[in-house]
Amino acid sequence: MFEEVATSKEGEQIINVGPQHPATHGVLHLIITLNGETIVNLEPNLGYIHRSIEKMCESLSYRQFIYTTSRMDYLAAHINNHACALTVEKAMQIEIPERAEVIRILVSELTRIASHELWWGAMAMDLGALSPFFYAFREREVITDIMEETCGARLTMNYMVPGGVMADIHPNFVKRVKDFIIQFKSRIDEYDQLVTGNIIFQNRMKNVGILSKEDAISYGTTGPTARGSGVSCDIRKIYPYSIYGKLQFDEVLETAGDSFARYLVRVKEMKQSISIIEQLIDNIPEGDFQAKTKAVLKLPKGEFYQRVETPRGELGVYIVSEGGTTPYRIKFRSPGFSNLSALNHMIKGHKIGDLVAVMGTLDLVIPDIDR
Amino acid sequence: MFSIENITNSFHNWLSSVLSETLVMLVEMGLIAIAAIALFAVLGLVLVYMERKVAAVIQIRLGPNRVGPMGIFQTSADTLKLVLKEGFMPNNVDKFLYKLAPFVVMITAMLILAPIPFAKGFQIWDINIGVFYITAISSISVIGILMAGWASNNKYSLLGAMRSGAQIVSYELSAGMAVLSIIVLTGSLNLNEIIESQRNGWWIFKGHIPALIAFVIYIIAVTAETNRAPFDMAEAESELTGGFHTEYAGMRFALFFLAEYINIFIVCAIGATLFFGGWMPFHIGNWEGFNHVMDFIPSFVWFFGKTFFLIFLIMWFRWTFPRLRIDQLLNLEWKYLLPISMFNLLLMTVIAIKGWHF
Amino acid sequence: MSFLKTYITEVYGAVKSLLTGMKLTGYYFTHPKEIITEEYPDNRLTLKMADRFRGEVVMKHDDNNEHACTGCSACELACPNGTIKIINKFEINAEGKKKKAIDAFVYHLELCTMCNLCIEACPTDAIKMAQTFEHSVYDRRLLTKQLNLPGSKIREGVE
Amino acid sequence: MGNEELILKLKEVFPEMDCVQGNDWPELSFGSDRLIDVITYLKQTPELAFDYLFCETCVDWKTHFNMVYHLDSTRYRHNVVLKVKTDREKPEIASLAHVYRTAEQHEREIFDLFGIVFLGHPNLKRIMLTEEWVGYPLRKDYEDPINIIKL
Amino acid sequence: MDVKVTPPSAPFPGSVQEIPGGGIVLSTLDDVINWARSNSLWPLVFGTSCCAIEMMSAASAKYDFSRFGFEVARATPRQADVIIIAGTIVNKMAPVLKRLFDQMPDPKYVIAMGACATSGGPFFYNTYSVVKGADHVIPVDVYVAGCPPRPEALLHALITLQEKIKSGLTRDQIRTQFAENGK
Repeated sequence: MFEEVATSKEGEQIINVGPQHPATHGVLHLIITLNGETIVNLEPNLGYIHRSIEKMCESLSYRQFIYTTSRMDYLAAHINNHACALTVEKAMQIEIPERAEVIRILVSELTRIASHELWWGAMAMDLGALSPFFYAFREREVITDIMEETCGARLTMNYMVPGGVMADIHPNFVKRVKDFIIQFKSRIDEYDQLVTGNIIFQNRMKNVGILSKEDAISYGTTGPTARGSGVSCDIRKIYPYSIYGKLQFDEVLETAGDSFARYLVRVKEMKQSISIIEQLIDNIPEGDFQAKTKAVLKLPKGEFYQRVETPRGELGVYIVSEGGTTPYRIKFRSPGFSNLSALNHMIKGHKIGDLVAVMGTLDLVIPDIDR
Repeated sequence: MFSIENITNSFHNWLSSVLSETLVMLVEMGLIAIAAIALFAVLGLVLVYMERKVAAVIQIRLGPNRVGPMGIFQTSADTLKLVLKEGFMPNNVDKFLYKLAPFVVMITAMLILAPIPFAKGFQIWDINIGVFYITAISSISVIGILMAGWASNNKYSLLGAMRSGAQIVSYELSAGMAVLSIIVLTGSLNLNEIIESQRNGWWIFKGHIPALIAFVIYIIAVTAETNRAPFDMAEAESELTGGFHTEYAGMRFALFFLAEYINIFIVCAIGATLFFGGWMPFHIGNWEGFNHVMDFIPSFVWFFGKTFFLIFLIMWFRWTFPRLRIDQLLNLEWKYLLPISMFNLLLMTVIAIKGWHF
Repeated sequence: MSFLKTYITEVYGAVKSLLTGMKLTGYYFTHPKEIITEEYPDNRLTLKMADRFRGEVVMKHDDNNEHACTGCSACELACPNGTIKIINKFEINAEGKKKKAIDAFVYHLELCTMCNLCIEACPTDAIKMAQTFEHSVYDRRLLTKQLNLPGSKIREGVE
Repeated sequence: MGNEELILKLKEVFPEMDCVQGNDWPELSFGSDRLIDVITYLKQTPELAFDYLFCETCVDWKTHFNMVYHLDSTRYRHNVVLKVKTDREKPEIASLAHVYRTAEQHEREIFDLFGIVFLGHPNLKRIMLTEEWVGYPLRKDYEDPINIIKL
Repeated sequence: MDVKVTPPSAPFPGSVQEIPGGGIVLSTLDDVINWARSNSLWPLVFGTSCCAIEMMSAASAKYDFSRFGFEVARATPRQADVIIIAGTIVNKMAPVLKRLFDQMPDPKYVIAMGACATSGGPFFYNTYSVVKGADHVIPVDVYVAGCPPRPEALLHALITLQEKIKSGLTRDQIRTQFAENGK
């Protein structure tokens, strides 16, 4: 039995983390070279949930392909759908009613909060504290209930369609969102008490997985991962889409570049999302929720690219159209894919216990990486 | 006043009247063995159930409630299922050590049970070096964990076992120091004498702040020694899947699981004995009336009450704190706990010599 | 001495942060009214799904066992992953004309993603989303359903 | 730099290349042999400073492959799209893994799904599919009668 | 299928026999074993995609599957009793799933949660890498439809699995039985 311990060099051993492992949040496979408990090298092995969405979308119409993207980054289904709808609208030059725009932003920001909630709970769980997970899900359930009432599903809503949204908001929507805001604001302090201020937690996060600004850009990281390193990359701010240009909110930036900075960015982003919702919730304009569109959508010949900001970073949808009813080639530039490539650089020289802290703050969603 | 001592004594007298001396001893040994195993089983079931309920209430949910009233048979069902699971041994394990490991852990836990006074005059083995015996025996359980980790032929298990080794070796020091500071006060290693010395008040109150510090250090150190969160390096589910017991299934896993909870019970029982007076009721100095009222509560209620309070404390830690990293864990011991407990021991010695305690 | 001072403040800060966390969990432990568990199989009678919740596709039938499906297969075309298969037959009606009608509206629940595109596409409003969600079965063939009831026919006047 | 300015600048530096305004951004088309020249220029010229490769992909046009690079400048916030034509029979192109480290993983994915060989890539092997997989599934002529059920 | 709404405290199997001075519970050993197994299903931490989030929701405070004793989620297959296949299984993952299943000691159960695990679901047509139903890889006891099924639906599936274990029938037996009864 003893010679089976695979060694690459004297004193080094290789362990496989995943595809089934609680810290990988899905089916990521990491091949880690260890020296004692110190990580010497890490190589991600993807594809355990590669579902060939890009190939599949080539045979789906422009109305149909949107639903597959909900399954890509399922924690931000609305925002993925938004990206696709925006690309189709940009190509067809559809003007969408203002009410639809506002509803889209409202549900997108709620999704962002829900996604960050889940990340917060799951990351605390990875670090060994189990109770925050349950507190995070309590708030998240309120959002899923709101979503269910308006969009008809809890997770993969398929609510946004080219030209607007599928249905008008539910009559209870405004009231429930307002209740949620009040509840959430009192809970966010609990988060700080339980996790942010905790000395064990801070020691686990600080000076772990440092990513410098130059590396963050070179590795193509986006979202909170890059903003923790001081790279301004919030698409909502720098290339505003939809009605984000008219809204007041701050881009959260931290400069330390370690796990704790990424943690703080996400927690502060939740507060920014709340402020966006507060700006809009009382000012939902009257009107249609969907523009009149043809039953069969045909995109003009050309290439279209749309960048949006998901909770994990920049999602790009690249559609090459030959003028037919289905895309000729479709590419999703997913945020997790690039963020993951920085993991090896960030984790080298750290202990295996730090792996969960770094991966936790990268907030990987594996189907989003593999597509 | 109700006392178990009377029952055991009269039972012993009755046995002696019908049987010869050797037979009496054999019969009593057999009975104690059965009682100890029964206690183990019951404690395991109760503690696991308690853990799940405590976790549930802290996590704003209900916890097991569908198997039996309030779910009290949940752990029985789990145990029965684990017993009936397929006996399973992976290929390429070191078969002898793999099979032996859970028993080493279990027997260690059983051995420590011997000198613990559960109630007034109710003790398996009244040994005059009780505390020393416990600290000596409790170090053996790490060998079982190392065995399990090594024999499993799994890198996760090995890492977990190595972590556990480093952890227990270092935390034993500060746990020992904390125990020593009480020994310094009592001047005896005999657990019964330690309890007796707390007749006019428990050490945690009589020993001023140093006793409190010793207690905090003790609780932290034993949490680490029993591999409980936030020091559950050896299992560290999100890092090492299952740690040293990754490859164990069914009954062998159940033994590890059970031993973990028995160990918690034991360290808490010792903590209760040293700092909270074991079965000794709550006495305040010379308040005869008050002390007399307290004596009406049976001694085993006091003992189990205190022990379960400490167990709850350890569970409370588990469901609040994140896990430490292995180097931070050792840092905490060598940079903080050990210096503080050494200084604390010094202070305690001064108090003991000067007789400043109550 | 500054070393000792930082050492002590460090220890103090650490202990305080830990106690803050324990206070919060202690609060929840001592306040069982914060428990938010809904006991699913026991609250089955009172459990009501949101109106728009998409559980499965059903076909609306009225009291005369008549539905509004013309068999135009708009839903079949709208479905992104072939969940719906419509098998048509031709009936001779009272005036002796051949008329298209559905023979079987086959619905693969095991494939369905509840995306609502078929409901949007239906011109006669014949199908709708039901709020049922208890779809557990021992055999996956049971999930393939025929939505039009046996003996049902198209309602008069629906074209 | 605005899009018009950028187009003028690029036309001036690379007169032999086709530079047009796309739907959002300027698009520069050229052959695979010039890739490193263009990238080096775009990244190292201080007034362009295209330091961020945010999307790298490939399109199979049946007669040839088009590698598509989307570049962004985190300093000036201008973008450019590079379209690099590659031979279909012998798809080879220089790797950008040493210029933009994000390219390493993107190029592995493109190698896996399109079969384009990146010269100078440090670790070019399949990433999404298993090593035994035959063929490159995102090519338009890919056939897999076992796995693909056509609707 | 329809399940009985069982009272919160699931009764111990067997019947109470009235004898003078009280009653005794009589039950067969098989019933007791099945009772223990059905009430102590420890799931493997295994989620591949969207359904895993709903599985986490089912574990969360609002739905709380610990009420049934399922909360002891084990990260290692050696100690798990049931795999909840929460998400798509692709060709690369299939051997891993098979291996995980083989590593579990008997008796072991499988729940295919959601459309992907049941049949490939949204990825049934035009994909080159998705397994069209997890039952092509390992035997499945209970299928839950939905994309993803809500947490209640997962609880329903677990109760359905409990019913199956209590009946003591094998996968084939219970399928033929239900085919005969038409439901």
